Formats: sequence, structure tokens, C-alpha cells
Amino acid sequence: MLIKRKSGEASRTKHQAVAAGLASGTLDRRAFLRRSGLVAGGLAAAGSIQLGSVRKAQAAGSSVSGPEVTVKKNICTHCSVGCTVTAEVVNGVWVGQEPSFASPINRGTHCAKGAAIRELVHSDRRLKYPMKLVGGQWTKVSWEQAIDEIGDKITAIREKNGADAVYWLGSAKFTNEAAYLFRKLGAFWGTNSVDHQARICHSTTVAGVANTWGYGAQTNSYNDIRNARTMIILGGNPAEAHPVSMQHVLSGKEINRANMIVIDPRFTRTAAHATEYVRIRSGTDIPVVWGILWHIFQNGWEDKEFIKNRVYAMDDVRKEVAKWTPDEVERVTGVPGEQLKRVAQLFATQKPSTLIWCMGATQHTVGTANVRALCILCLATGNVGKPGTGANIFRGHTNVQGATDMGLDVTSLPLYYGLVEGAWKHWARVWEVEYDWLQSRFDEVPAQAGRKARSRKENMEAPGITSTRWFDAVNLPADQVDQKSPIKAMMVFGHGGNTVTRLPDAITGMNNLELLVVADPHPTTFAALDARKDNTYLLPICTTLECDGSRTASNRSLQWGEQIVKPAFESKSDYEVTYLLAKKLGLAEKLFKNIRVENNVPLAEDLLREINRGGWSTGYCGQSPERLKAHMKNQAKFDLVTLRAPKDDPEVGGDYYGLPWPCWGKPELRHPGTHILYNNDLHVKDGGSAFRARFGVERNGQTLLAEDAFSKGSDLTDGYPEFTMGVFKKLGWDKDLTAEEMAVITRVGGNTIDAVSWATDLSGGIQRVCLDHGVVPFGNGKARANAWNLPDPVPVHREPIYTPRPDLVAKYPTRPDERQFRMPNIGFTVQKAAVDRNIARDFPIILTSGRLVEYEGGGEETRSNPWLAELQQEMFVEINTRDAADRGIKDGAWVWVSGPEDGTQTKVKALVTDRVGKGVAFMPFHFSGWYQGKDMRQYYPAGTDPVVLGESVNTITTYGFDPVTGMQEPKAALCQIRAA
Amino acid sequence: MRLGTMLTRTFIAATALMAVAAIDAPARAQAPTTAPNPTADSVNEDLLFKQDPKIHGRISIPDQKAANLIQPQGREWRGFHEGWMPWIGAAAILGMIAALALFFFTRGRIKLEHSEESGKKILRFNGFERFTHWMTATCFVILALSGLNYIFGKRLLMPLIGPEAFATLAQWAKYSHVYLAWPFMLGIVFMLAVWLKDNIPNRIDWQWIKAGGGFIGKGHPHAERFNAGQKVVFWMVTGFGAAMGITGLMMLFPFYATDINGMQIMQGLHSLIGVVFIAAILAHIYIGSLGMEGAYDAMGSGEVDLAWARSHHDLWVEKEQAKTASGPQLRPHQAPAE
Amino acid sequence: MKAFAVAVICAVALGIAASYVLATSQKFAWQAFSTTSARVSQPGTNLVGPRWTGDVKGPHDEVAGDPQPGKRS
Amino acid sequence: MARMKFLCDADRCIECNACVTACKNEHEVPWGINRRRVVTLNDGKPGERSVSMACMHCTDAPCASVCPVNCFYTTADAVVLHSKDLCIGCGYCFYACPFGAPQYPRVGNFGSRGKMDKCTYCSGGPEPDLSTIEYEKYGSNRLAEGKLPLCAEMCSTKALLAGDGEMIAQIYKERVIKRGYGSGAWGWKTAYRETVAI
Repeated sequence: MLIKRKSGEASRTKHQAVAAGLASGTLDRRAFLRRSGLVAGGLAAAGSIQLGSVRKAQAAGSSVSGPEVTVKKNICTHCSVGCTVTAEVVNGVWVGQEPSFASPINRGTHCAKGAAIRELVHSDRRLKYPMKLVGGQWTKVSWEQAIDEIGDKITAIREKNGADAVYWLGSAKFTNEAAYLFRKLGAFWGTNSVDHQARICHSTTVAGVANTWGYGAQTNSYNDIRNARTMIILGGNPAEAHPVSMQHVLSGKEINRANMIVIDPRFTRTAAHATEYVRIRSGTDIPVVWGILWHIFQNGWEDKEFIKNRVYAMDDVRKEVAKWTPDEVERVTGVPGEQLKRVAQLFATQKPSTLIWCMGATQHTVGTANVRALCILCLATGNVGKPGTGANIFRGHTNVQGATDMGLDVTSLPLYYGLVEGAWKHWARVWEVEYDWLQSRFDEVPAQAGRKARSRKENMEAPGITSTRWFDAVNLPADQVDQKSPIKAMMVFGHGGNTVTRLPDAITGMNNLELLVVADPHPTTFAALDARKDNTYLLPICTTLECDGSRTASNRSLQWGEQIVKPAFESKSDYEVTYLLAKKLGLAEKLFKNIRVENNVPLAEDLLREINRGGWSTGYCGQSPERLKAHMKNQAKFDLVTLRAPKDDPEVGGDYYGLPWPCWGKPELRHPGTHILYNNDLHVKDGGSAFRARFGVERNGQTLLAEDAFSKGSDLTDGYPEFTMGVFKKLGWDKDLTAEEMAVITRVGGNTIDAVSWATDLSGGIQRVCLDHGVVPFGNGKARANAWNLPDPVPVHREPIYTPRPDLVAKYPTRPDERQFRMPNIGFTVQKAAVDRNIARDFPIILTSGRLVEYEGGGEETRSNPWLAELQQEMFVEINTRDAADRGIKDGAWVWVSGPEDGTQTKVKALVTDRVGKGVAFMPFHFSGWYQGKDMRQYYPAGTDPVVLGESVNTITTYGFDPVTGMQEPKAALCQIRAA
Repeated sequence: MRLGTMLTRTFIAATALMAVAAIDAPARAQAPTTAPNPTADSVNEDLLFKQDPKIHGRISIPDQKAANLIQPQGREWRGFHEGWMPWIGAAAILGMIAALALFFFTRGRIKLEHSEESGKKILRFNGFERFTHWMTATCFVILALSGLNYIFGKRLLMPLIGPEAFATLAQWAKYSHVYLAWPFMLGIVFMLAVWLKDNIPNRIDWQWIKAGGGFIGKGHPHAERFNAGQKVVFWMVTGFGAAMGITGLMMLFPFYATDINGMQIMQGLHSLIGVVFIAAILAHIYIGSLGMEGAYDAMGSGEVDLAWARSHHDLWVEKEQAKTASGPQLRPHQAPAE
Repeated sequence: MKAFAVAVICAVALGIAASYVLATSQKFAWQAFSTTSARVSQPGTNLVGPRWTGDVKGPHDEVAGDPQPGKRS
Repeated sequence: MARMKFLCDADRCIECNACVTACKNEHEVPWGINRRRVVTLNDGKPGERSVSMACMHCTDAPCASVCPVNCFYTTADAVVLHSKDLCIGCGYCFYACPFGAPQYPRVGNFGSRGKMDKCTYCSGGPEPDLSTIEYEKYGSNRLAEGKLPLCAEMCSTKALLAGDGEMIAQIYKERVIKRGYGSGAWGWKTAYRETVAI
């Protein structure tokens, strides 16, 4: 259907033309252009009256032999949609970008960022060589010196303050392999304080969704949205954050004449295309969802059979929902009952319906509860596990899903094995290291402030410190931080500093650190905002376009990206830097036991094979590098909607594109991957499954296993628990295992062979046999409407810490103060103080933050790209026309936006618009480099300052953390705005 | 071949949508839903054109003129500029030349009336005045030619000398137009400074006009330093000059004072006034040179024949001689020969 | 005749002077369309001129330099 | 011969600006020159729509008509191109262009704004196809390679259509019939003196 351009003579001629002036060797194209006067310099001077206009020059003669054009495919790094980037490379220089028509995900298209991604590699603002601060001056150092000094310093800190004093902040820009390697390094170093951006974007999604039905990921796919007849987009603005996904959303809307309902405080570019827009007050998602469910239950629109067969404890939800009458919902959220009734009817009756959410739902002190409520809405209407339904969670970075999967998370080892002993032992087996040695790497934590001491083993199993609060763990008194010592060193890989709330506290934290290492293509806010004088290192990392490896898109599809060009300047890949550090720390031999290292660069393929060998729990076992590469080669064969290749294809026959996890068994088994999670209309071998039986088999006399529901072709025709050798023996299926498989299982199980499960069996035998019997290895359970292990088992509304409605706090207070992730969470105290001091009077405007299409995350990369930077040159605040009129603020004028904590303020441009309602302000979160009115450009190492700088919204965002994941609260804060 | 590929790519760009529908037809065979029409209240071109003659929105780049989406006035301006303007210009200029030729052939050259004072000179314009006149005049000629080049160059000149040479010439013309506008405008200011006081209209002018300025019939009506005809020329030059200056500046500094439509209007005015100005100046040149014997000397050497002066500017001559009884250039006043 | 000659010379001189003055008011597109929050390097002009060396010398092109020459590495 | 046109389906356009950066990427267009841009109408109000706009390559193009040096020409594909050798940077085309397409490397006074630059429909200029000189003056020539303009090829939601006018009109028509709404082919009346009748 998609017709690809012939890569014949024609395309060669173009590059012949472009490269005609390219000297042999590795002359950068930009340098070439500059020399030819295309880029730099001025124009014909007016006064000098250059005549004759542009002189004709010789056309490139046909005698010039055409240069070799290589086409490389990688994955766009700017969001989780997973657009294929097709690069044309001549003499090692990336000269052109072509549409990737073959990709079933983006079908040739890009957003502003993807279409400008070539510049990322060429950017003259990149960090070009390692640097360190010497007496406040940036000084060039060699890689050897940098690694040497960093290694010595963290070793010294480790000896003095313990392993937990070094914080390992990873990145969602890592490939799966780099993320996995980084987590492994953290484990070998002896700490669980290994985190990445998922903390601040979808940690609550992962926690909420996984606690509902088993896995914390998007259940369907972008493409599958084309099947939906009703879609609700709540707290998401895909038109700006995931533009290419809108291709599928809008196509679905058009083909099915689907209802597209946008629920958001802000009339976004997405809302402009909606069939219904619901404006809510920030931070009242649960009342809105319960308000919708109220109408659904009231009118009997729920899917009763689905609930009976596949959902646990929906009645507990009914009780909570009953409290949310239309009147109360309107009082709290501002949404009229009639409108919610309309939405409820559409969602429940015009099926299939899908629920799409993003950071508007997750970034709250009640983030996990929000996500849970959204899942429950899907469950109540039976909208899970079928085409066109599901929780379509749009994640933020190219590999934030993969990096989460790989365990860049303070609560888990790779692939969600958790931190329990069994998990450590599993990975010790995969890594072929001694469990005891791993344990010896961890600190013993002394008793302090009335808390018990922790042994090495206990510390090994205790969640680390979240990235949202690393600076609290630096700044707080030592006895408040529940580990051997507060944090002394930050190892920041590919992570901006400005995306975390409470920037002033972060700056204090930066200044209190003994060592700060920033490894990134750009200096980032971490390196540039503070006024540190020494002990700060910048390591130039190449972009992910300059390295091989797989990336997991939001829909769980893995895509193999190949190195487009060699790392530019002196930059090195994450792989290489991790290797060099490990070598310096004396860990290299153990860390790379089964991984080939060539010229200091560990092979991505080998890393993926190791992931395959250990990734049973999440079905990361079947995606071998060879299969993934075959998928990239055969992209055009996959169907646009089902994402499946024809069965008869020799290389990818029957596979779903990118082998979306879970992809069961060993690669040789050729499981096609799972396009739609929990879909029991398909055989497991065709990607069918059920809700994961993750939470036991029974609770309070009710079964937690599915009733009368099972995947197609299953030998077991009712619910069943997850599979272990014990279960296998009962069923007599152990006989189906081969001798080799049994040998491995015996080795794994030792004395307790019955406990060997589908997730710990390194042979893959249990999974293979499960598939043969048509059953899902993780069991066939019920989804939980009541997640009893969470702080709020059934979600309840809680007002934001800084609420514009103090009158509601008495009825809907935030959770009591508690200790979480080794630190106190004093949300309740802060909320009470805010109400007592009547903060809402002085700061009457709700401040919410979000994304712009041109930028991503902390924005250093994208703000350094002139093609993007030109389009958004100034940090701004969206302010409602009436609020602006009241304050005498004109569109485009400078204003001060101030926050309620510590008198912080930011100087930004006013964008007067009705996108936001009265009493609401919106600021994008991508900016940094200005701080409280001061331009900090001078603090960047010369020549590495991003093109555009601006105030960070997080200078004025405030306290508030989700109790389950430590998620911050940047979506419902308060502020005041005045003309500057 | 090439076309074929392009056409197929056209299909790629969007037919996927239809293909999908076909593939997935069974899943969505249900009847269309009652989803409200989301574009029922969406903006459309006709609606916006009813509100405003051009469509204007919001844009994030600082170049705010880019926020104009469509300005159909461009086509109207083009219609005027390419449709009407060449004809208007041609008519004005050729018409004036024709009129002057007709006048010349019917009335002939106005001769100097010889008298006893013939051969005696009186200073009519001092050096600065002549300098001002000539600076303005030379600039005007270049401006006129380079201005006309914008309209007629490609029609008349380009076919003769070829596009490349013409483009070079046009580039010169454009620069000279823009830069010589400044001495021209300065000249206008100087003219106002030195001649304004002599150009205030009064009753004598009325009589001069009633008498037909001496062109019709015999004898000369009274006139001061400048007769009504010259005053008209003065006010025309300064008025048109100012108008050309203002409209020109509006275009020279785009978007400082007016938007695109304002500039279109300015351009229209500039060219219309321009051709009228040129036509009028042609007449002025005619009278100052070919049309009247002795007139040229006023700006040539500055000195005119006293007899000419007396017949054309009798009151001025009286005044000058009264004022400068001991003036070196003037002979003592003698009683008019009756 | 002298007045005429002087006038022509003056007109030309003023025209040339005007060209210089006007050139100083002239901005490159990248200067005109960038804000105080942006520092643009290697701005380029438009796609003109294969032989264009990029180094224009003369009073009219002082604006062509980098706004913060000290910042370049 | 094909009659090349652009059509922006405003009911698909989400102002993602991919067309803008794709253009910059393909032709290395410098900062301040915007061959293509996206304008949002009724911003923040119900009925808001965004439209991507560049040179529409008009029928009987006004720019070509008013150019005092006749530097414009129309290709066999009906693409309106110009010669930077002949252009004197006078700015008349900017007055005449209904779509604000002409760009100038200098801003300020009229006289010396430099050679006009605009969207070439990714088909270069008067120089020999695919020559280095053509690339340097006008950017790449995708049409000569059998490709369409990159802005349309990369449009995230396939809102921006490029190709033969009748074909893209047909595609748009079918879309509108399928989905039941359409705010029209923006700019077509002004550019081509026709509209897509549904």
C-alpha cells in the first residue's frame, strides 16, 4: 500500500550534488556549507551595491562520481510513539532525512522534533569534550583524566559515606541495553537509588496500572486507536506531546465517526479537534471519573458480565462512586452533570472505547489513585483487552517504557522482578555472579532517629530514593534520611535538572553535593544553573542516534535502531562510558562477563541477549537482536491496524510489529508478541492473554482468578494461577519439559524446585509448555477494582497540597504525613499550613504545566536545535484574557509569575489566551537557563549554551508527592501573576 | 517516469486512509454514530472573510507579519498595478507630451519681448536657490526614470537588452531610487525654506489667472516674484514631493508604520502621484526651456534679462530695485515706459 | 552651471551617505526575528550565492558578526 | 503534465510544525526565513483551526505578474519558481502575494533586503536539476528525484497534501465524505480561483 521511492539513480544524483563539494574523508556537511557560504556570513551589502546579482556558477559536472549513500534507520528520541527516522549518510556524514513510509507506526511522518532531528547530531551547541569546573572555570580535560578522577572520588565517597551516598540517575533516552547496563551497574555498585525520568512522568501509571491488572504499560497501541468508536483523552495533549499519534487518533475519529472527548483544564490543540471538550479544575480527576461512573452505574450502562468474570471487588468502587452525585461533582470539579452524563453514555455504550491519558493524570499527589480510577472506568465498561479499547497511556521519551522495564527504578530490578531475595537471586543467576557478593556491595544502615537498623540484606531489599527528592536527601539532616549517609554525589546520565519541582531546593542540593557528574550531549540545567566552583564534571555523551540498540515504544514494541553516524566530536556512547567507569571501579570483569566488548564499547546485541536470558517475567525473552533487525528490515509488511505481518513471510511471518512484550519463550519459539494485552479472544500463541494472576488466588473469600473467561484455545477453561513447577506437577505438564529444560530448572530450583516459576525458569521450558497448552504463563486472574496494598485501595479524592479551594480540604484532605522512600513526606503539614495562611487568597491562580510540540523534557537538546528553537523563542505563561485584563497585562508583555513557597518568582512573557480558563495559568516545562529574572547564559561552558533560554516553571512549583511512587505535583500548583 | 513516481507518491500521502477503511470494514460495519459534527462551529474561510478582509491568526515566531494567513488584497493590488497602472502612467505622460507638442505647434515658443532693457541682467535666483533646484531636479529625473522602470522597464527595455542586463540595470535603478530619494526630499525641504514666503497665494494671482497668465492674448498681467502659474508649480512640487516622500518612506521601512494593506495603498498612491508628478514636471520643463525664451536663464546662470523680468514679474522687479537701490546688479529704476 | 555641478555632486554624495545610513538600520532576518532569550550562532542568510565567501567587509556589515563573539568556543 | 498544488486539511492540522522544520532540514533554511509556517485561527476558542501555509504556487501568480524584472517562471508542473540571479529584492512580490510567502534575508529598509527566497515546492530553481549550484541557491530538488515536497511527506497527521491538484482534491473529497465534515481547502479560492466542491 505504501509505495516507497526507488533508491535508484535519482536519489544518487541528489547526493552527488550535495556532496560534490564534500571533501573526501569526514568533513562535516555543515563545515562544507559554511565554507561555501551557504550558512554563515552576510548578504550582498546594500551600500556596496553588489551588481550582477548572484553570479552563475558552474553546475556540478556530470563527471563527478556519485558518493555512496547509505540509508540507516533509527528511532526518533523525542517521545514514545517510536517514529522511525530514515537517515541518508554520505562519507560518515548525515546529509539528509527521508520519510520512513515503511514504518507502520509513523508511516513517513514526523512532528517538528522528528523532522528536525538531524540537527541534533550536528548541533554546534553540543558538549564537545569532557570538562570540569576548576575554581568556577570550565576546563577541558581528557576522557582518561575525567574517568580517573570521577572513579577515585566516588570510591572515596563510598568508603566514607557508603554506597547509597552516590545517586545514579539514568535516562529514558538510554537504549534498553544501556538502561539495563546502568541498572546492573547500580546493583553491582550496591544501591537501589537508580532512577530515571519515568519517576516524573508515568511512575504513577506503572504503579496504578500494574496494581490493577498486572503490567504497568499501555494495553493497546497507537495504531489500535483506529478501531475505537469512543475515545476519552484525559490529562493529555497528544497534538503537542505525541503529534504522530494524532494521525491514528484522527484517522480513527474519521473512519468510525468516533466520539473524541477531551477532558482537560486547558483547551489544547487536541481539544480543538474533539467532539466534546470537558473543562475541569486541575487535580480533580477522581471526582470527574467517579462522576462519569455515577451515571454509568445509575443507568446500568456497566458491562456486568465482564465485571463478574474478570474484575475483583467492583462493589467497593460502587460505594465510593455513590458519594459523587452530579451536584457534588460540579461543586468540586466545575463540570456540569449533564455533560458528564453525555460523556458517560458515550463511553459506556458506544464501544469499543479507549481511555488515553498522559501526565495531566499522573503528575499529582494522587497520581496513582487517578490512574487506578481510570483503569476502573475501563473495567466497569468492559473496555479492556479488545481492539479499540484499553488504557492507551502515552509515555514521554523514546525509551521511557524500556528504561522502566529495564529497572531504572528505585523499587525494582530489571523487568519488574522487585527487590526481594528471589529477584536478586534470579538476576545473580543470569549475571553469573554470587548473590552473597552482590549483598556485600550494599551498606549496613545504622539505627537513627528511632528507626531500626538495616542489615545489608534488608538494605538491598529497601527501595531507594526517588529522583523527585534527591535534593531533599542531600539537604535534610542526616538522621532524617534513612540510609547510611545523605546523598553526597550525583551521577546524572541524560537527565535535565529543570523538570523536577522545587528548583530552588534543587539548587541548594546541587551546591551541597560533594561531586556532580553530568553525562549528556548537552550541559543541562544540572551543570549550568548552580554556582558550583569545583568537583563538577561534564561528560559528552553521543545522542541515541549515534548508537545501536533497541527502544521500547509506548505500545511495548521494540525497535532496533542502528548507529547512524559515529559519535560526534569527542563524545562517547552510554555503553562506552559505563564500561570505562566500571573498569575504573574494578567491576568490569563481573559486569561484562557474558558481554563482548570491542574497543571499550560493549556490544548492544550481547546486552540484549542477556536481557532475553533473564527477562521472562515481562516477556522480554523472545526479542532477539536478529528478530528485531528483521522487523526493521521488513517494516512495510506489517499491517497498519493489527500491526501483524502475513503468516507466510519467511522472516517475520505472523509477528506483531516490534514483538510487543510479552513475547514469550525463547526467540526460537517465534512467539509473535502481544499487540493487545489481556485479550482473551486470541490464542496465547497469537498474542492472547488474560489479566495477570499476580495478587494471589483468593481474598476475603472471593476468588482472584477469572471466572468463565480464558484465552482462546486454552486447555484450562477457567481462571488459573501463575505457573510454577508445583502447578506443572499437579497438571502433569512437567512431563512435557525436555531433559535440557529440566536440568536448568533443577539447577535454578535446587531444593525448592516446585517454586521455580515461569518468571525464574531460565530454560524457558515452563513458558514453552504453557504456550503449547494455550495458557498464559502468568495465570488467568481478575483485575482489581480494590488494590488493598495501596494507601487508598479504592481511589478517593484528595485536594492538591496547594489548593485553590481551601473550603474543600476539610472534607478531602491529602494523606497524613508518612515516611516513604527513606524520607518524610510532610504533605499534610504543608497543606494545613497553606490553608491556615490562606495562600489561595494571595496566589489565586491555578498553575499547571505541560509540553510544547517543539521541545521535549528539560529541553536542552531541543532548545539547542535552531530549527526548533526559532519556533518557540521565549518562555511564556498562558493567562486568561479576563485575568490579564484585571491585571493590566497585554499579550506579549513581560510578567512576573510568583509561587507560594519562599517568594520565588519567574519573569516570562504573557500569552493572553482563552486556552486556559479564568483563574488558570499554564507554563511549559522545557525552559531553563534563566533563574528568577536572571539570565544564566554565562554559566554554560562557552559555546554549549542552548539557543533559547528561559525561566523554568519549576522555580515556582511546590511541594507534594504521591505516596506510592514519590511523583511530584507540577500540574496543580498556585501562583500569582503581575505585570513586570 | 518521473511524473509517474510523483503521482504514486501523491497517493501514498493520503490514500492509506481509505485503504484502512477497506481492510477493517467488518469491524466497523455498524451504522454511523450520532457524534456531533465537530466542525459545525469550526472556523472556515468564508466566515472569516466576512468578518475581516484578510485572515489573521496567531503564530509563535516573532515575525508577526507571518500571522496573516491569506490577504486576497494582494491580488487586487496586482490588478491595479499591472492592469491599470501602466495605462494610467502611459496616458498621463504621453498625454502631457502630446498636449505640450500641440501647444508648441499652435502657440509656438513664447518670445522675449525686446525693449531698451534687453541685454541688462537682473539676478533672479541666487546660487543656493539654483543649487536646490538642480539637486531636486536631477534627483527627480533619476527617480522618475527608475520609478517608471518598475512599471515599464520589463515591458519596454527588457525585450531590448535581455533579462540579465535588465536585471542589473534594474538593481541599479532600485538602489538609485531608494538612495536619491533622500537628496530629493532634502531638496523639497530647502525649496520650502527659500521659496515658501514668495509663494503665498494672494489677489494678484487671481488677476494673473483671469488674464490667462499671458499665454492667451497679449500683454502680461502683474506678477510678483512668482506668478500664479509658478506658484502652482511650487505647491505641486512640494506637495507631491512630500506625498511621494511620505508614501515612499512607508514602503522604505516596511511594517514600521503600516501593515501590508497599508503598504499596498501607499504603493498605489506613490505610483499614481508619481506619474501625475512626472507629467506636470514635463510641462514645467517645457515652459522653463523650450516653451519660453529666456526662462531657462533664471536657473541656468541665475540672471535673467531685465526686460523679460519686467514683463513677467513686474512687481518683483520693482520691489527688488526699491530694496536694493544701490544694488550692484541693478540699474536705477526708470519710469516705466508708457 | 556651477550650481548645477555642485547640485549633482551633492545629490550623489547624499545618495551614497543615505545608503550607508540606511544600511545601518538594516537587520538580518535572524537578528530581526530572534528574541532576547535566544542566542543564534551561524545564522546564515538565505540560500544565495555559491561563491559567497561569507566575509563581507565594510561598514554595512558590522551587524553580521556574532552578537557575543566571546562566547564562542 | 501534473498541476502541483498544496492542500492543508485544517481538520487534521494540529500545529505540530513538522512541515516547518522538515523544510528547514531539507533545504538548510536559515533562522528568520520561513518558507512555511503554521497559523492558528481562533486560538483558544471553540472552532480553533490551524493551517499550514507556504507559497501556494498560484494559478496566474500575482508575484510573477508584478515582478518588475520578470524573475518568476512557472514550470511544466505549474510550480512557481524564481531566479535569484534576476531578483532585485524589491519586495513587490510580498505586496502581491496573498499568502505572505516571499522571505527576505534582511529586514528593514525596502531597498536592500537581498534576494527573495520562498518555497520552491522542493523543486529547486532555474539552474540544472540536481546541480550543486541549484542546491545552494534554492535548496534541494525533490521533484526531479520523483519525490514530493518533504513538508507534506512528513506531515504528522497527513493534513498537508501535496501533489497533482486533482488527485489531492479527490483525496480530500473522499476524506470529507467519509468523516462528514471539512472546513474547506484553505486558500484555494485565492490561489487557484477554484475550490474543492464536495
